[in-house]
Amino acid sequence: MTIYSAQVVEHFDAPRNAGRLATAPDVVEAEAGSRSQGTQFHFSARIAGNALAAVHFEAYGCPHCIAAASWLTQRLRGASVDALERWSWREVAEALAVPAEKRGHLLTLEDAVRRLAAAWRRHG
Amino acid sequence: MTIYSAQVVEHFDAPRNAGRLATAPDVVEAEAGSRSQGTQFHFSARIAGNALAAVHFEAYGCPHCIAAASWLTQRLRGASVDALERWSWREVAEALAVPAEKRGHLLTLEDAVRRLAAAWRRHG
Amino acid sequence: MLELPIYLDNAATTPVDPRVVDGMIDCLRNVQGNPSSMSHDFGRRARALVERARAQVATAIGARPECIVWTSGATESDNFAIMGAARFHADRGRHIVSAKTEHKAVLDALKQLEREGFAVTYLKPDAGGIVKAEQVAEALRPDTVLVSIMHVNNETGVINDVAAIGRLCRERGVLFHCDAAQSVGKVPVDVTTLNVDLLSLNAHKVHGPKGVGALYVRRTPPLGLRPLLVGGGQEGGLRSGTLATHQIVGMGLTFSLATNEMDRDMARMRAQRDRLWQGIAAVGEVDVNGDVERRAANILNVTFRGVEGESLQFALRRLAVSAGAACSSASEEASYVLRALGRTDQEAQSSLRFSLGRFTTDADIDTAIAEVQREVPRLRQIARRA
Amino acid sequence: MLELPIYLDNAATTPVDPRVVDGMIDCLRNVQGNPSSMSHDFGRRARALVERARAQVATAIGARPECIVWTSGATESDNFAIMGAARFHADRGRHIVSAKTEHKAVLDALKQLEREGFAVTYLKPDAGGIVKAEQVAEALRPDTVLVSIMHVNNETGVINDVAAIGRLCRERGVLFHCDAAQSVGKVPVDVTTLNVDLLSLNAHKVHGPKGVGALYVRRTPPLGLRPLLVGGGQEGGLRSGTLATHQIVGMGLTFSLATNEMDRDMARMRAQRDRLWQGIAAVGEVDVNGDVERRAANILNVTFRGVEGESLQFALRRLAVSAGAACSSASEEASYVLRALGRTDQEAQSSLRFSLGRFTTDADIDTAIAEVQREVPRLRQIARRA
Ligand SMILES: Cc1ncc(COP(=O)(O)O)c(C=O)c1O
Ligand SMILES: Cc1ncc(COP(=O)(O)O)c(C=O)c1O
Repeated sequence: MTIYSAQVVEHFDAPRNAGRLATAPDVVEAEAGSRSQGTQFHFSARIAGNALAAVHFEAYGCPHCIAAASWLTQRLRGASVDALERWSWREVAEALAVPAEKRGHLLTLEDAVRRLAAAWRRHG
Repeated sequence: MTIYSAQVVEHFDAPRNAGRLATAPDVVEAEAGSRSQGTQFHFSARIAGNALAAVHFEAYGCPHCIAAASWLTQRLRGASVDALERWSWREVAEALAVPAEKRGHLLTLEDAVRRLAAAWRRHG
Repeated sequence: MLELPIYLDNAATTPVDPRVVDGMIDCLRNVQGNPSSMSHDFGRRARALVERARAQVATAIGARPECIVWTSGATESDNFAIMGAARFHADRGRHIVSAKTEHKAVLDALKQLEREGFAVTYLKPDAGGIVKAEQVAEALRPDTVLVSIMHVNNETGVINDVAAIGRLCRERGVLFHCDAAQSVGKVPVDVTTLNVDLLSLNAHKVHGPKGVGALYVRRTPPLGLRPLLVGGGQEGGLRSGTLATHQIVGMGLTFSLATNEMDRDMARMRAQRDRLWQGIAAVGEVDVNGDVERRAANILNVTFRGVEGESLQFALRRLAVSAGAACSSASEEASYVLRALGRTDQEAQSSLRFSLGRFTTDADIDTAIAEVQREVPRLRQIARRA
Repeated sequence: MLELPIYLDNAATTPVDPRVVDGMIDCLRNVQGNPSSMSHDFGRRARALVERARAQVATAIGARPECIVWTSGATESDNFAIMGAARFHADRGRHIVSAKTEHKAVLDALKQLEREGFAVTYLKPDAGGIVKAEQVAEALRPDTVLVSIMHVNNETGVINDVAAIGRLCRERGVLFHCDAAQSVGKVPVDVTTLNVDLLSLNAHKVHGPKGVGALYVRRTPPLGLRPLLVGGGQEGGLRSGTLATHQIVGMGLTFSLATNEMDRDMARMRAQRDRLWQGIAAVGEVDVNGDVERRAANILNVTFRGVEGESLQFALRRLAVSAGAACSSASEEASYVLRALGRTDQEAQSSLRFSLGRFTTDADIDTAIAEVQREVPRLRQIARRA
């Protein structure tokens, strides 16, 4: 039986920035994982200069995945592309007290963030 | 668990004619069984002409044995030597509702009665 | 303490009926003898209660009292029946027929027998979860000594045609064991109609105490059975161990109530279950697991497509329901029962078993519907195109 | 209803302590989850109670909680320990050392193992009923895998020097099982002091419920043990079957009380038992069975010479006592335990076990003495010279 931290419960019950931003020139998107693997993340982010003005998520996965993605959309507001590239799963693992057996899922989350950075770089 | 009939209980709790008659010319005695076999009866009887005037018993054995011997001391009062020789365990088995597995003991009782008859005949 | 959730996990275990509790309390307070101490009244009184309970259980399944052997539960009954019959008859043959959807107490007993040199054929049920008599017929071999097929499945509520399987076994001279732990109080159980030789029962699935069960053992003609627990020689040497008077008294009462109240209980639960299903079906993309025609009225097992299993469970945490594996130690594994019905791992993981009991209220059902209708669409929304 | 006799058969089973009953009732009324249903609060609440009880039982015997495995009673614990350890280690050797005075749950498990090819040495105790460590030492062979010697004997109350036997076994690398069903609450039980690897326990011998027990299993280093009951995987796979929360809660409370109240209980029982013995000794031609120095304070086993056994029992029917064989099915056989102490069949049959409990009163003892003093001379009188 997994124990969920208060932060996980809070984000799971009231996720921030769920959904996706409408396609637009200043919006980049990235995805990682798959339903058949049990974990899938989609991020859409509005770029304003050197910073992310808004990030939205969609997630298929366990409560930790949903909570982590939700938490991340707040954390990444204002981040630079460099910060995105440097971002590590350890940060959210710690913030939400994610148990060890769930860290594989967070690697998928990290993948999605990396791809968001790549899309941003491609976007230029 | 053996079930004891009301008659067995009554005779066991208040046996009739327990003990033995003092040795005397008109008293005959007989014994059957042994302690090591778990059942032993001793009868002493006072003869008055053709009839038993009194019968006493001693018994080492199960409650059925004690009750049967007690019952018998009453039953045999006034009996003739012929009656003694004809006496069968079936009578007491029926009167006291002795269960089948206990009938072996009653055969020992029958032996004791037969021997009492023999002693009487010897006594003449 | 926090408010408890709505209890819809009656197939895992049930609250004990207060009338059963009262009978047990009376026994715990006032009956102190060992039912095997037949040399004094304390023991004989305890024994009389044990024998009355034996008659109650026997009556509930159309058996003679001397065919009831007390055990510690259906796990022991299953183990005892299967290992006991197979080991006793090993010289006649070492093949057993069972099914993939059996309870672990059956499957793990069979696994142990496989280690001892037995061969087991595990039948695969149809998509509805049903094992057919014809499948059993095909699987029988000259060296088959035992068939073990359950009555009501604990995860789906699906009902096997035990009577037909039993008839077949009897014709072929093969012993037939049936796990009926989920049957009593839900569907009629009659050992004659069902043609069973061995039938596993317990009390706690039908509002009785945990930790007590029984094995029905056909006595005429006698069937050979090696005891599993040996020692004091209780139960005619078939099952040693001090008889737990209060537990047995509880099981007797439980079975009497279950028989008397089955029709009423089941009518109510069927209506509640059907309403629950309508409410759930309204969210769309849901499937019932198990044949909907041949199914006990107390169980509804649903796959929620497009919702991850753990989040589904956590989102519905105001409902105490089971995810896949019932009454076994917490495991994240996908239900082998649902897999045997053809569900993918992911579908099995996104499935919930709602199981109703005598004390389930209409308000409980309302709450369950509301929770599902709020949470499932919410999770799907979060996962929309991810 | 007729007046009940004086209960002096606490070694067969005890009345449940009202404080234990209260705890069980609370559980039966208010705790409805399956302790294995860890996905919801009902299950977790039940589990918390199970774990608290596990800690209580562990504390009572100086063990760590993870070493306690719940069972249905000491019969199952004995069977499980002996068959489980022997079968698991069969490739290391197939010899077992035990004693003639063990409980049938041990002896019949050994008999089953003998059928499976094990050899068992049954030690004969001394005239006091004691099995000595030196005897065990002599019996050990290179292929010995298990020693099973009980702590307190159920018929005589005699206490074996388990600590010494355990030390020896540990030195020789042989597993050591001890049946302590009659020990808790009567003599100190500490698994470390006793050097045991496996220890059988139950609740109903010390004012707890029937139908629940435990096996202590040493965990460091882990010892191999084949499960007896398989299925749901409860108890870390060592013992499957739904955990009976109320029973386990009852056993936990029982063991806490037994530990806390042992000194007081035993001081009172020792005084009562000694007075009872003085009263009995006054009728003459009586012998105590078992070493009078090394004996638990709650048991007095007496041979009444010159009195036939069945009549003795029936004459003393106002006393609920045991004739020879305890807590096993009614049998007319002479006690094999007393025979192993050198009593003849007839002496064994003319023996009674008086066993005291927490609720035995001084008035009970007075009655017992009066009954013996009236009935024994009466029967001897009837049998005087016969
Ligand atoms: C079908 C079935 N068989 C066996 C069992 C095991 O019974 P018990 O819980 O009494 O050990 C259960 C439930 O636990 C069950 O549902
Ligand atoms: C020494 C001993 N071992 C084992 C048992 C069996 O225990 P249970 O009655 O819990 O099956 C008993 C009593 O019954 C006993 O006295």
